[in-house]
Amino acid sequence: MNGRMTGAKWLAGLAGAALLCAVPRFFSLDYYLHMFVMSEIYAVLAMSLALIVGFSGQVSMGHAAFYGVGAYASALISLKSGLPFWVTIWCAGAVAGLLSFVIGKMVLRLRGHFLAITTAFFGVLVTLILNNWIELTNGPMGVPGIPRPSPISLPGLTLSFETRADYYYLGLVFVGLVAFLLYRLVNSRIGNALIAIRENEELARSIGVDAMAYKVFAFTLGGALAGMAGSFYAHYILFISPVTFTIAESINLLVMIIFGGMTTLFGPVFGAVALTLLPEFLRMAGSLRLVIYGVALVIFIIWLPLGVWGTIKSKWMERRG
Amino acid sequence: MLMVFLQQALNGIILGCIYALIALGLSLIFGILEVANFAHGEFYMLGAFMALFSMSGLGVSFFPALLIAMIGMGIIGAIIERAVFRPIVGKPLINSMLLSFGLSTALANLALLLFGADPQKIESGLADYHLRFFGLHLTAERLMVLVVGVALVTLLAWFIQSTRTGKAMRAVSQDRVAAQLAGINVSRIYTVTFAISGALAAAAGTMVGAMFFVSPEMGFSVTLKCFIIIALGGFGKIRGVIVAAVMIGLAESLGGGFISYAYKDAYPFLLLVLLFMLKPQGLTGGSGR
Amino acid sequence: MTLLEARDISISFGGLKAVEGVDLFVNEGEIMTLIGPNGAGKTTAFNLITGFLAPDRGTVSFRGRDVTGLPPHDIAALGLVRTFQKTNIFAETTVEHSIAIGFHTRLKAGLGSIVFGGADARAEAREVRERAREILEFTGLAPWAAHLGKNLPYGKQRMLSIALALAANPALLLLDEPATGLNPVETKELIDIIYRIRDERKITVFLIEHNMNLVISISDRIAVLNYGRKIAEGSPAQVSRDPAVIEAYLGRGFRHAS
Amino acid sequence: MRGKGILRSVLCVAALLSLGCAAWAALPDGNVRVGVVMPTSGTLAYDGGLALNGVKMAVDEINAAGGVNGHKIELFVEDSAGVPATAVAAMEKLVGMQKVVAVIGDFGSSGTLAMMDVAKRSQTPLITPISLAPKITELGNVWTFRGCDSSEMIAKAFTKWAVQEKKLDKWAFIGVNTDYGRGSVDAFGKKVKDLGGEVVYTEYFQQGETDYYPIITKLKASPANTLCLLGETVDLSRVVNQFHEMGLQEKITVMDPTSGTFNPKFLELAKAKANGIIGASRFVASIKTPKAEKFVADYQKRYNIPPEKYAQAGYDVAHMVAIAVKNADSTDTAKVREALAKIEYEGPQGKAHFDAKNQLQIGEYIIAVKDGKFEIVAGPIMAE
Amino acid sequence: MLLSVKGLSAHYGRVQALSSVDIDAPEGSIVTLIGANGAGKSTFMMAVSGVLRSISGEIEYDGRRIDGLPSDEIVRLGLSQCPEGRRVWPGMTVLENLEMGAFQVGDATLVRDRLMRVYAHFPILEQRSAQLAGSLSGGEQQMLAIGRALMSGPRLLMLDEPSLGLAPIVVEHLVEIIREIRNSGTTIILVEQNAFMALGLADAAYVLETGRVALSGKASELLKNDMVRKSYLGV
Repeated sequence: MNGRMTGAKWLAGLAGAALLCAVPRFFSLDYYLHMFVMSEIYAVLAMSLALIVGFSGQVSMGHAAFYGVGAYASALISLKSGLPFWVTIWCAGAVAGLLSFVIGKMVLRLRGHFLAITTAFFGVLVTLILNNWIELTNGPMGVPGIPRPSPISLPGLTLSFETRADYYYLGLVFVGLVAFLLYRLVNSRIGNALIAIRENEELARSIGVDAMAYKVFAFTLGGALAGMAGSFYAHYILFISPVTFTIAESINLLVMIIFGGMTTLFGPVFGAVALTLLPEFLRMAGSLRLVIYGVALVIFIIWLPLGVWGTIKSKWMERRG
Repeated sequence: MLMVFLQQALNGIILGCIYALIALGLSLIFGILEVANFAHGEFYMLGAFMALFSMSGLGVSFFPALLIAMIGMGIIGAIIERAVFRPIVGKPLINSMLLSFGLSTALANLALLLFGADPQKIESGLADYHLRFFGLHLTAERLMVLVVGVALVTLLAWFIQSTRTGKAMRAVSQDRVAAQLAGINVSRIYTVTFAISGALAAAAGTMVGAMFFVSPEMGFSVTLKCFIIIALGGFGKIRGVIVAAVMIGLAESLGGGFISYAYKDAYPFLLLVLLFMLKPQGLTGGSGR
Repeated sequence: MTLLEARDISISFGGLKAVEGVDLFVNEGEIMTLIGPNGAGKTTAFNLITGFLAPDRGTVSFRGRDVTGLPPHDIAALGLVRTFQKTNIFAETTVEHSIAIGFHTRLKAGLGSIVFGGADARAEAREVRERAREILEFTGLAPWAAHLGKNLPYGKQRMLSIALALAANPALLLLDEPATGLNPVETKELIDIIYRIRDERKITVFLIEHNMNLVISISDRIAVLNYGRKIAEGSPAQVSRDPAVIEAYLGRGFRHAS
Repeated sequence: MRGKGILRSVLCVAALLSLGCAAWAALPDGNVRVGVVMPTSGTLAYDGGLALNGVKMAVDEINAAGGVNGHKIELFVEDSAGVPATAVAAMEKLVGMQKVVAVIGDFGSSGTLAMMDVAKRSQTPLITPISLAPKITELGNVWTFRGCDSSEMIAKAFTKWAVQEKKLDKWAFIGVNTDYGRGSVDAFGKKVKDLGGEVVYTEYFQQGETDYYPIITKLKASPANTLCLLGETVDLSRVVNQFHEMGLQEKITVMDPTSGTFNPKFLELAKAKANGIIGASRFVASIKTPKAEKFVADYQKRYNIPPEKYAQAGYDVAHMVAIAVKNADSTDTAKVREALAKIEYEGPQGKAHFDAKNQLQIGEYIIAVKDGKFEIVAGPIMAE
Repeated sequence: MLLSVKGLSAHYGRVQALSSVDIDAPEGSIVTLIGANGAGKSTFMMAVSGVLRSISGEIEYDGRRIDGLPSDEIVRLGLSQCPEGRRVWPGMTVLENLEMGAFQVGDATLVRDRLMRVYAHFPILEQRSAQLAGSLSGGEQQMLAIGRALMSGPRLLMLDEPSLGLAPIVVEHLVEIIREIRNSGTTIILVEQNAFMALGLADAAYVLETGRVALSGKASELLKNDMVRKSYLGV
């Protein structure tokens, strides 16, 4: 449980990072890179949802709302005020975080399926507002012409964001930072408090954990990160419309974290990448694609209720202890 | 204005009837097996197709087709319970949510593949008869929906309240182990529950197919609405669910007519959230397990 | 010195008076026990004291401070920590990790320090490891440190819930039926640890217990509840001779055995 | 028991990887490769399928006639599922792996708008046969073409006829809450007001909505004498059915100016209730020109239903792409784009060409449903 | 021997709840299991009733193996359990609770007879027959639970902690009822924490500790046993 990194771990981490950086060399087609960038966006979304559902045990069925609010906030601010992406991504996080804070305050005293359905409501409500508040959001017509991030120059590296590879690198940094942040958090007293709430809220309160405050914290941070992912999405696809941020997307995110295993950090990332790529792999199955996807999900849940990574981890721990 | 209000209310009640049929089955499943069935809307969709094909294939008329659809979906429901849901009974709720979501995706897309995306109408033959009374307007088809809906709901309520199997279902939902110890075959009750739920969904699907057409994607939005209804009505509570279904029907109809139609999908949720804020223990009191 | 004082605490659930006008006090350094038949309101009284329930009437003060109506986590942070009647542990975390979680109220590292690996966060983490070790040794759970809570034997799970409460740094520890389900050997261990909690760690102990053997042998004082009311209070000898207590709780069998 | 979990996990991962390897083996040859991105799943699947029918028929026709300068057209179809990011993935795949010369798609404007950046970046012409959002041709993206009329063009032609010739003055609008519905209601409403008419009622509904009684009940209480419907076949057939169930047909004339309903499916679903609906369309199966008659007959033979405007648009757009490749005499995407912009095309619906913004210029017919048939009342009217 | 259990072991996940337990119940006797919470008493009963399926060992009832049979089969054979914590169905009436106890019995007159017999044991239940079970007091619920278990007409009745949380006066009444039930020919296995009461009632007794039989013998002898007196009687 301690956060110490041994030398071997450092080495493995470096090798992994190098491998990830080299990806565009091996998969230079924009199609692949697009899938990888989408995987990165989903990885952030999945981690942010896992913080809420996996670590603090609060089922949220409206996570895509924060993703959407972030995307819209960032796109509209940058279009109306001309601020660069590097500023608006923080605005997106702030707006989505504020919204999730308010919603969290309202709903987090509910539990289980009551919470799930109420969060679903806010998810639907946000979609409806995006669709109908024409003056602000342009409704179903969506927001086109979103600017790309302004180029950045680092020693030895310039990212112009005219190519998918540039986005890939930026996404890599994004995923890395979020993973690092959440890794530090979940391995701290805060993470411990969240785990305590997930495992046994009554007991957690009895040992002095302010359950409501921590749940709201996780919900807010999760929402804010989702909002930032939304900003990244908006300035990547350059066009957003409400159809991207529906309840189906919220459920899709839940599927990802369950697939990967939501009580670890790697699980959601794995789930996000696997389930972003899987439907693309299944394109060759043609019209059977979604049937296979659905059946695979059913078999999977029956087979591996802890998720792929969760199962591996739990078996490994069982073997140790 | 009053006439418009009454007309909207009448429309809402008829809608509520349909919702009650679907939500009751979902609620039974939730109460007895303690799993969330997000594929319930697909039962309703498959039921509608079954009625459609028995009319076009077997040449039967509307009401026999309704019956065939109910029996057929009863059987399919039972099979799905055994094959898909049985292994995850007793697991956390989120597992059944995801599992049934997968099932829903698979069934909806299978239907798309087999039946085509193209929507079709079930001919009840009643849509062109109009009833007018006190300035209100109703087609015979909608009246039929009201009558059949009320009849089926009453039948179900009687079944649950008074028959041996119905009582056993209640017993299982209140305490599964005690039911086992009383010699109730819990596994059979699970199957019966899914069969009844499937049949009710098929009835609703067939009637909706007559009013609004049948298509493979008709299921999903209904499922979500029915989850709101059972949360509103109290999980596993028959009377609560019926009341909640009618409330949601009215909310959609009146809210859609008088507030804003564009936000129609939000009203059921809004009702639910208001209820949670004002009365966290649910519509009929007591905590939802 | 009076550590805890509950005055006239009352609560009813849908007309049923679960606790009615009960006065309780606990002196610093003593072992106090609450007994009474099931449904007499003992656990409800604990819930009222620790903030899990808000009383309809009456006040609770701890170390001279009014804590009535405070949320449980604030009360716990003040040093009033309880365990639960049914075994309440973190089932899916290891014993060592569970105890680290128990240190929650003592940790202060800020968000920035946590994220950027500040010195205080690291120092805290190190201290938690050391102190958790110490509690593991103290409660005899050290050999089980790497096991998941749910995989512990029953008696060790009960001990884990006490260890968790100890980690939360109590001045007064409320134990709800700690001996329930323990075998005689484990019960002896429990008695031993209760004494050591009081004597070595200077923590006052307030128990609910059914095992009269244990109650009589370790309690400094006993209070008896029946139908939500306090019917007796005093030393073990006084209480076990009290006719009302024998009638309501101990029964003829107890008199016979003693 | 213990080893099983890990084995299962490993199997899952292995299965994914092997699927991946199988899918990622690309293949080039000498054909003219054309990509299509259409929703073949989701709520738009039916209408998307119609457009795809037209594309496929056109490609088979061209190949049967010897292909483009001797090269066969090879079609690559990807599903957009109506989701923008999926549409982008689909187009990236077509452009990057299949090396297509042009992409036809998407159905919904959201998908098309999202793909426009891919078109520009990869320098591949993107031509949408359906999407109506004005932005598509207004963003100045030279790589994107709209191969059908826009709602403004229809509005101009239609309202002139309805308000001035038919003297319809009190308009109610019921539109689908999408870019198409919203955009069209705006365009028509503006033109109606310009011509002296009045808009007395406007409501939007979510795509796939089933129950329209709330808004029809409200419509009943409004002074409207004209109901203008803007949506897709299935939704609108429900509206028309419920409109009749509420007994409004004597009072209000129903218009479907963008002819979202002018197809056989609608006639099947609405039956006699379809009679009397008036609309405008660039195409309807009853056009009596040799090209149209041949197209209708071939399509009827092939798919067993008469074609409507989605099939026609798919068919036309596929032909336009083929002609552009032929004129360019190259599969170089930049040359194909230039050829496409200069194209003079004559299809079943008449003559057409692209304007400076890559918007197709095309005539409109005024059409009425009579005895279950679409009859041409007037036209073709050119918008300009 | 009506019930004969040999080498019964049971697991909950990785936790062994019973290891190789041998217990016999002769026809017409009251056999009691005493032991601390978590010692495996309830697990034993759930295993015999067929609710807990992950078991090994032999359970022989009336000369036939019943381990592995589903719970409804076991009830049909005449083996009934009144579980710990009463577990009545709170949302059903008293009468419905009792009727469901006779779920396996098809014969309406037989059900009627048994109902009368239960009402004779517990007159209060007849008075409350139309009331929801959840509204009964703890003692009344316990009576209902026993009554429900009797409705299936068991030859072997297993009672799990019937005295838990009941006032002493109710416990005294309960003791009478248990005697009556035995005298009417039903064999009883009684799990109790109130060891005094249990040993006073029973013919034979088993002491369970952490899933094993630590001690067994005649109840009257165990009452005098030092270890039992010290650990379970609080002497």
